Amino acid sequence: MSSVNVLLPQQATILDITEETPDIKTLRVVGKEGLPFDFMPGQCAMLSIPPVGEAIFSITSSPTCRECLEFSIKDVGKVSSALHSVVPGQQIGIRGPYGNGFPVDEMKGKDLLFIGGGIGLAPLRSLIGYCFAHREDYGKIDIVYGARSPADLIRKSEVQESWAEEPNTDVHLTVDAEFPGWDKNVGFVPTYVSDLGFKPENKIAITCGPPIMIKFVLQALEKLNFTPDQVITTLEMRMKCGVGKCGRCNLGPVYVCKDGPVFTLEELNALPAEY
Amino acid sequence: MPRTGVFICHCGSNIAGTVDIDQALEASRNFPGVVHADEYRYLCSEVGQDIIKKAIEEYNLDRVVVGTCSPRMHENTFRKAAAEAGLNPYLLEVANIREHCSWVHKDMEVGTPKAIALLRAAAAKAALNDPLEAPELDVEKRALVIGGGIAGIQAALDIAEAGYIVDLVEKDPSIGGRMAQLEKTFPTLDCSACILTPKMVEAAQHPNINLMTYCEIDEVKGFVGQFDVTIKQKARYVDPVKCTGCGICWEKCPSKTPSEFEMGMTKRKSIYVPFPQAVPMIPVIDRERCLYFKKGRCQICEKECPPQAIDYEQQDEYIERRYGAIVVATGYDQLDPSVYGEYGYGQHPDILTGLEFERLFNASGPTGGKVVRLSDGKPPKKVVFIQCVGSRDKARGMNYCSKICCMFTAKQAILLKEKVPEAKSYVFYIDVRTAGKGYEEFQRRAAEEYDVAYMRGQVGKIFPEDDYLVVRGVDSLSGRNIEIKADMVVLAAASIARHDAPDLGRLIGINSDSYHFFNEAHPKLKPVETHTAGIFIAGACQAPKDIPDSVAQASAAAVKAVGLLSKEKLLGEACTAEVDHSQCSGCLNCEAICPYTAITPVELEERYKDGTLQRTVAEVNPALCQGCGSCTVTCRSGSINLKGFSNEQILAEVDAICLQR
Amino acid sequence: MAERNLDSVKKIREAVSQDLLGGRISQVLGWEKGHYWWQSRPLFARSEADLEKLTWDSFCVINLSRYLLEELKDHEKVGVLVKGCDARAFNRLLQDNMVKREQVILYGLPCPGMLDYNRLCEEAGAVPDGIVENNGTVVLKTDGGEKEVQREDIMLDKCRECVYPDPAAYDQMLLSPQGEREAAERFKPVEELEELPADERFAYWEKELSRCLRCYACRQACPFCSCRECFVEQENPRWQGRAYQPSENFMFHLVRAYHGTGRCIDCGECERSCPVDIPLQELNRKLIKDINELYGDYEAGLDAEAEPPLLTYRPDDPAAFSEK
Amino acid sequence: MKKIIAREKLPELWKSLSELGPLFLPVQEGPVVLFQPWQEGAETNLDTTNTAVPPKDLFLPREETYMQYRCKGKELEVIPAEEVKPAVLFGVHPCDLYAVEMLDKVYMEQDPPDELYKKRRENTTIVALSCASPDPFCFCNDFDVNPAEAPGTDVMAQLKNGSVLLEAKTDKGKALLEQAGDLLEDGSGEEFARREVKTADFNLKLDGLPEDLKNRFEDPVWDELFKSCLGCGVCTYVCPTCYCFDVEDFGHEAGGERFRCWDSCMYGHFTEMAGGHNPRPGRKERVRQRFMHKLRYYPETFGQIACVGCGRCLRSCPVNLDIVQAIQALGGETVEQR
Amino acid sequence: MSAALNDNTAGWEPLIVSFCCNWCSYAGGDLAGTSRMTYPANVKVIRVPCSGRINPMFVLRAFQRGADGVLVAGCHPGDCHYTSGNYQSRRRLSAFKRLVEFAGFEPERFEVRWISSSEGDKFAEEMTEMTEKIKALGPNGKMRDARWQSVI
Ligand SMILES: Cc1cc2nc3c(=O)[nH]c(=O)nc-3n(C[C@H](O)[C@H](O)[C@H](O)COP(=O)(O)OP(=O)(O)OC[C@H]3O[C@@H](n4cnc5c(N)ncnc54)[C@H](O)[C@@H]3O)c2cc1C
Ligand SMILES: Cc1cc2nc3c(=O)[nH]c(=O)nc-3n(C[C@H](O)[C@H](O)[C@H](O)COP(=O)(O)OP(=O)(O)OC[C@H]3O[C@@H](n4cnc5c(N)ncnc54)[C@H](O)[C@@H]3O)c2cc1C
Ligand code: SF4
Ligand code: SF4
Ligand code: SF4
Ligand code: SF4
Ligand code: SF4
Ligand code: SF4
Repeated sequence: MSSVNVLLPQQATILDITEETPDIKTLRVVGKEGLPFDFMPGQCAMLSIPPVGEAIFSITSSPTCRECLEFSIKDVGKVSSALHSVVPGQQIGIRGPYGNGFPVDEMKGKDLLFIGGGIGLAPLRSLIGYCFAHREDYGKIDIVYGARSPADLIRKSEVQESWAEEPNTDVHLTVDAEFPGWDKNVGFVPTYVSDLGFKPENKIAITCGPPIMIKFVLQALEKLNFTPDQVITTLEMRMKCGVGKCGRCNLGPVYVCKDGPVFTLEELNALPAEY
Repeated sequence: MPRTGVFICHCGSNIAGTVDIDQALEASRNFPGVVHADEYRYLCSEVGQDIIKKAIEEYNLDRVVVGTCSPRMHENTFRKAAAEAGLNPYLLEVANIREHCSWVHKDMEVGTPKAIALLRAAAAKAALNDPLEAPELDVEKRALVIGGGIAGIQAALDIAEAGYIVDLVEKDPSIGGRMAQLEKTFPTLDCSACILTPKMVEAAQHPNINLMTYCEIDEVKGFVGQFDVTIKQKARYVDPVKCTGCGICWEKCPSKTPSEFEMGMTKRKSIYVPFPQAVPMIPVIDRERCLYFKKGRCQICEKECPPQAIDYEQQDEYIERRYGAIVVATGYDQLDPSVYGEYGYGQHPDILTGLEFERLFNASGPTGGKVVRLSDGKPPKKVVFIQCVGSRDKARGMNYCSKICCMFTAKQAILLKEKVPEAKSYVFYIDVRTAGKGYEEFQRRAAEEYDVAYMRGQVGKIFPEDDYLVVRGVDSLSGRNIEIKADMVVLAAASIARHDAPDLGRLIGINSDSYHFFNEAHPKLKPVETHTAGIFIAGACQAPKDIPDSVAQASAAAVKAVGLLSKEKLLGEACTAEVDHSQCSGCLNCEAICPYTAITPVELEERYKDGTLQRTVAEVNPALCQGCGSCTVTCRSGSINLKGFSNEQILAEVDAICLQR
Repeated sequence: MAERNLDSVKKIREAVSQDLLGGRISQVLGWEKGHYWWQSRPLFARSEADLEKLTWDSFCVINLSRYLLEELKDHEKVGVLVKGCDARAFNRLLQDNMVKREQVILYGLPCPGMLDYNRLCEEAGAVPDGIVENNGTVVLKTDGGEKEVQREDIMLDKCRECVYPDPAAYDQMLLSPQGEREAAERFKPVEELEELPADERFAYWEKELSRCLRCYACRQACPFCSCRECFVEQENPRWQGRAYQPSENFMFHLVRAYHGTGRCIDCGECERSCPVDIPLQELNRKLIKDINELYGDYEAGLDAEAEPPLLTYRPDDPAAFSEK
Repeated sequence: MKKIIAREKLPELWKSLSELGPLFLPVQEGPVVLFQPWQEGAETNLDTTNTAVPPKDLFLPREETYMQYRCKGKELEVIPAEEVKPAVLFGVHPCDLYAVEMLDKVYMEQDPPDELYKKRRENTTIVALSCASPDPFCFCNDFDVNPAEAPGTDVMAQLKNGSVLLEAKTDKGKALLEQAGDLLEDGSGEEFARREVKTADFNLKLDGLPEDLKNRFEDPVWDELFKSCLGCGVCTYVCPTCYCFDVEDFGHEAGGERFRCWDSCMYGHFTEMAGGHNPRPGRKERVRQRFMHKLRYYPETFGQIACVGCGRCLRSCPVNLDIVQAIQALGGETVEQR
Repeated sequence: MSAALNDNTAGWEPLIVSFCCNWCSYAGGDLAGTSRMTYPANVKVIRVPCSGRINPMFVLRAFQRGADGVLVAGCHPGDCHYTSGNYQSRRRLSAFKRLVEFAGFEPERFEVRWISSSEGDKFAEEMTEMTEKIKALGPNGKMRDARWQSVI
């Protein structure tokens, strides 16, 4: 065989599974020998679970983690729910990496503001891990992360303990409503971002979460005088191939699976708003 | 993916003799989602159930498959066991590897693979099982009886005696029904009024019975245990509290109209009670006829009424009540024989129906109890009775036998002979049907002792000549043509459903047969139930019946109603249908098909462009749904699904059975 | 050019413009010419200028009733030009609760039968430059001259076999009725197939269906297919696989046809829409024929009040299996 | 290398060529002509203009199983599909090959290349047939398609007075002609007739259209154009330049297979996401996507409009909504009105 | 039709899927068991509440997955536990049966029977008869999806 069909998955094995929230699990996955492929933060992979099918997920581990790939998966449908039922040692299919990833080089030397909501932390976490591994390349790091309830926050210990202890880093947590035992902020993410009153100077904001959150976060950032080129977000579209051919995920001539899913707001503004 | 446990029962050697249990266990372990498999000699025993319960806890099972006897046998046992271990009982599935496998096959080589296939199917289905909850329904401790004939009265009395409040709703001004119109009753010839009137009075006075005469059912909503019924109390224009039933008003009323009770053979007033023994003895004003209402003057009754009970301002009232159970006892009508032109009914005053003739015997009837011809007031010497007028007539009438005519004809012929000893009766019949205690004897007495001439045959024509009626027919036994010059002809017109039965059925949600008699839920085993849980039928509204049958059925219906009312809570069906509103297009084909009227349309608001849009979708009332699943097939898009037997589950079973590994 | 009775067009325009410009309705669904004289397109007329484009000729084949599913969302009241089959389609939608009668004005157009482009070409031996219609005959004009043919011979199959060319439902009948047609041939292909041995019949269908692209255009065009989500697209359960396996082809076609039991109005739009000309009508008609044979005559769409045969039963119904 | 063969002898040629692999050529299938694998006795039809469905499924099959898998306990074994076998495509018209060139750009030239497509392309020998006469739906003139020449064909063929003249253009083409051996007579003396084919003249203004459409995503044209569309997808299935696909699994507890198959942007489910959100929720958005893809997005990436004027959508759309109508609506009156 | 199917009919045993209503036919099956009647193991029963629950699509799915015959059994007309379920299915399945025959299936491949809960003997007889008829016909390749058993 001369070269490999891009749609063919490799074999991968589930190392272990963490239950993050009632509907999100994090799977740790290895290829036949170590990582199945190299990747950059923000890139994704197609996971297969026969005979159910394939779906695309962000790689949530940092590329600096050489042990395995991690995926945080929310149970929303066929494949995702099948992936929720795997057991350690089970083999699944994987192909990738897909997408452009975050512009880690262009972000160098800047302060970073991460804004995540719910499962939207998944791609951010990879980048956050990467930035911590290259801590000297980046300035102040602020992480705003929210969910509906404390039970819906993923990677809780990591976020609250390890990240908060990193130098020059602040973690700001919020949930939508009061919960017993919750002593952090209460309120929606966009409001919290406004309240925290971040200054746009030399800062890049990276946001990912449910569409409605993104919409209001963008408005909040605009009010805080962030310019579109200072705002980075990732998009979610339906995907089947991951390589820009099956025809589902285009915004005008741009394919989210290939040319995205990471876009600056400036780039997005130039594209048809079909997402 | 579920965590399924599979448990296989040996059933002694009943299963183990034909199914290789080890092999079946081994195969089960490879089914998707199976995390544990075990076996036991008698799974249904305490010990067996404990094995299942322990495993549920130990292996954190969320599905259980048992390979045992028929689910019709022990499904409940195992479901209860699962529930005791904290699992929703509906997460358990039974693979019937005994009745459907080990007992019908001889060899292990045959039984084992089949058992594995059945287990695989059960596991595939179980994986898709959802936890289900049988709905618990409150029971309103009050019953409604519709129709105040003998059947309704009896049902009301029985329910009331058992200690429950009953509303007895009658559309006419008085209860009594058809039986009140009868003179004497076969086969004992006791006087109808003598046995009925006390019952009527008892019903009226019973502390638990709330008599609601001159009322109609306006709307029925809800379901078993909680029927919400709106009853229309038609305005009587007489204050029932003030009225003493003295009768002065109807005596003085100057306006007359044909009496319904007397089959139009005599007149009643515009303010009236239908018959002298009416219960309650409170008149009503016939608004259509009343001179005051029609022309604006008269008001004699108002002037004459001593306690000033007349109230022209009265309005129809709507009463809303909740009932736990409903008994329908709306009785029957008589076919109008004028459709049979050859009998000349309606063209001659001496051609009568059975019910009309019955009234002639009655002391308060149109002739004051004298049996005379309406044309000239002379007693009839020759009376011809014609049977099966409209009954058993495929071509023009009803297919069925009206059941009572043979008997009431015999009765009337006897009564006639007693009243007019010189009278001679002739009966044209197809068959004489006298099934019933003492019936055959009764009829024979008529023929033998009362000189009634029974002639098997049919009447082709009746026409008046001079002052008699010529009846021409054929004696089908001898083939002879017969001609009788009769003074009177009595037609045993078929008993038919009340003309408004289909409307009433629709209103309360029960269905009727093609003759509009109400349908029982099962012709043999559920003769008083209807398909709608909590609604029962009694008397001639189900099919033509005589009084003893009507009363018996009424008591049976009462027992059913009482049984229901005595429950604190009702357990509904857990496996009910369910509509996916996002998919449902609102075609309502499912509504048309549901035998239990469990499906109704509801309106949804949906976002559309910048505004909203109304959309109709179907909705299932889980309290009414019995889980037949017929609707699911009618729904082409599969938008309505049956819990416990869903499309997904059945397809999974098909797939699993067809996966021959 | 397809010359047709200009009077008729004028009459239609007048009638609808009265309602449209008078504000009784806010849109009229009709036809306008397509690129070619033998094509027409749906016209969504909302103004006088739009009405200028309105046409009525022998190529107004597209069934307009289906558009009501969408258009009634945007308009309070819509007018629709309906031929026999369009009106039956309307009744079908009405029976499925998909349209509200009071939201629609139906303008009845008795249909003389629409012409078949392929037949025109065949008869003319080339693509004609145009036609002139006379009473019952049509003159085909080509470079080579003119040829007169019987109208019947160049009609679409579905129109030749149409029994009810007059609208069964309308508020206003705009032209004079055609009367019921004799369509003796309607069930002939079905009967011929019934005669074949089972295996041959299977082979026939396997071959015919092998062309199917499973584009589901047949469904999209069909007035009985008004489901919000068709079984073919459902994920859960997955009734219909997407593969182009013979097995999946049969699944789709048998189920779709079955879904038309007592509901297919025999308009032939499915077959007309099919890009690879699969004889779908034969399947639909098989069911029409059987239902009529088993449960009494029923013509879907003729009477919106009549009870569809699969939504009712009689205790003494016959059965098609060996046991009653 | 030029060869000639009498038309009567073609069945013999088919037979010989089909030894190389399945031979696809226009076959009369009931009322329609389709590219089908040749079989003894097949009713071939070389005189047809365009087949009902383009031959794109030779390279992008309607359904293509590309892997099987076996599951045993926790293990998963992936079994890639067998190698693609050689095939011959005979009698394809130039416009369809222009279209294949467009698919090539997406599937082979754009990174990453699609190996499945590429292998099918490499393993297929193409014999193109020049067009003699267009049918009324053809409008390839508008796209500068030369009806006598076909890009990337291995053999060019022309019907000529009862014969077929064949000229090898590539090594693969030579090999194909050699396979036929003596069946073919030398045709070096024969000339390909010049073909001037005049197709329908819609007078389309295509220059600058892609550029013009760049800021016409919200153009009012879209509010009208889509209305008649049934969303049936026929236009995309019969279009030689459409190429969207879907990926699905078929199987059970023990194993199964994964295939891809045609899909269409005209379908509602195409872009629907978890939770029901759909970026292209209605017919309007889908019709816009289809035409924008052909007239703006594809040109923006690959420098040419993704239509070859084959006319299939004009012929097959059940409601006669087609690309010409779209171009006219976008390029004609509306532009001036704005 | 898949050629492979017809090659080795030697050791072939038909697969028959039977949908039985819970109240009559399934119970009839139970009675056949309790009475120790025998019938071929080729028949495998799926229990449904009522014959009115049988969607023709289930039948087609069985054929796709390799069933050689499908038998639907329900209460005798008039005896339906839900009153009209079998009246409904009689119409639906009659139309459907004729349709599958029209598609080229032999009539024996799809059958409907009324079997009451007291007719254990009839249950066993019908299952036997169905199996024998299908055996005589041979394997059903029509509509069978070869992919189903391709990877085992
Ligand atoms: C000529 C003749 C002679 C007969 N002789 C005998 C005999 O000798 N012995 C014997 O056993 N049987 C005899 N029968 C039969 C007898 O009349 C019936 O068996 C009996 O009357 C049935 O009682 P029922 O309560 O079911 O119905 P009904 O007597 O018809 O009573 C029904 C009641 O319901 C009321 N009703 C109807 N519709 C509504 C509504 N929508 N809402 C509220 N109320 C409603 C009616 O007004 C009526 O009061 C005779 C019948 C006839 C025709
Ligand atoms: C670039 C990218 C990164 C993503 N990263 C993550 C992640 O890290 N964690 C996570 O939980 N989810 C992530 N998602 C979303 C994830 O792909 C979908 O939730 C998943 O595909 C749903 O598949 P399913 O088979 O479970 O659902 P299905 O049963 O197939 O479908 C459920 C619904 O989802 C729709 N759908 C199917 N496939 C997709 C798809 N690829 N995208 C969106 N909708 C789809 C279906 O139309 C249907 O409406 C990401 C999506 C994209 C595009
Ligand atoms: S049949 Fe289906 S689509 Fe129609 S109303 Fe019922 S649930 Fe909805
Ligand atoms: S399952 Fe039966 S009872 Fe329940 S809603 Fe459907 S048709 Fe009615
Ligand atoms: S329109 Fe034709 S090709 Fe498309 S799905 Fe229907 S039958 Fe198949
Ligand atoms: S094929 Fe059936 S499910 Fe699909 S739209 Fe038509 S009727 Fe509905
Ligand atoms: S444009 Fe025509 S062919 Fe294309 S989807 Fe719409 S109706 Fe179908
Ligand atoms: S858009 Fe139409 S004309 Fe153009 S290539 Fe596609 S099918 Fe042919």
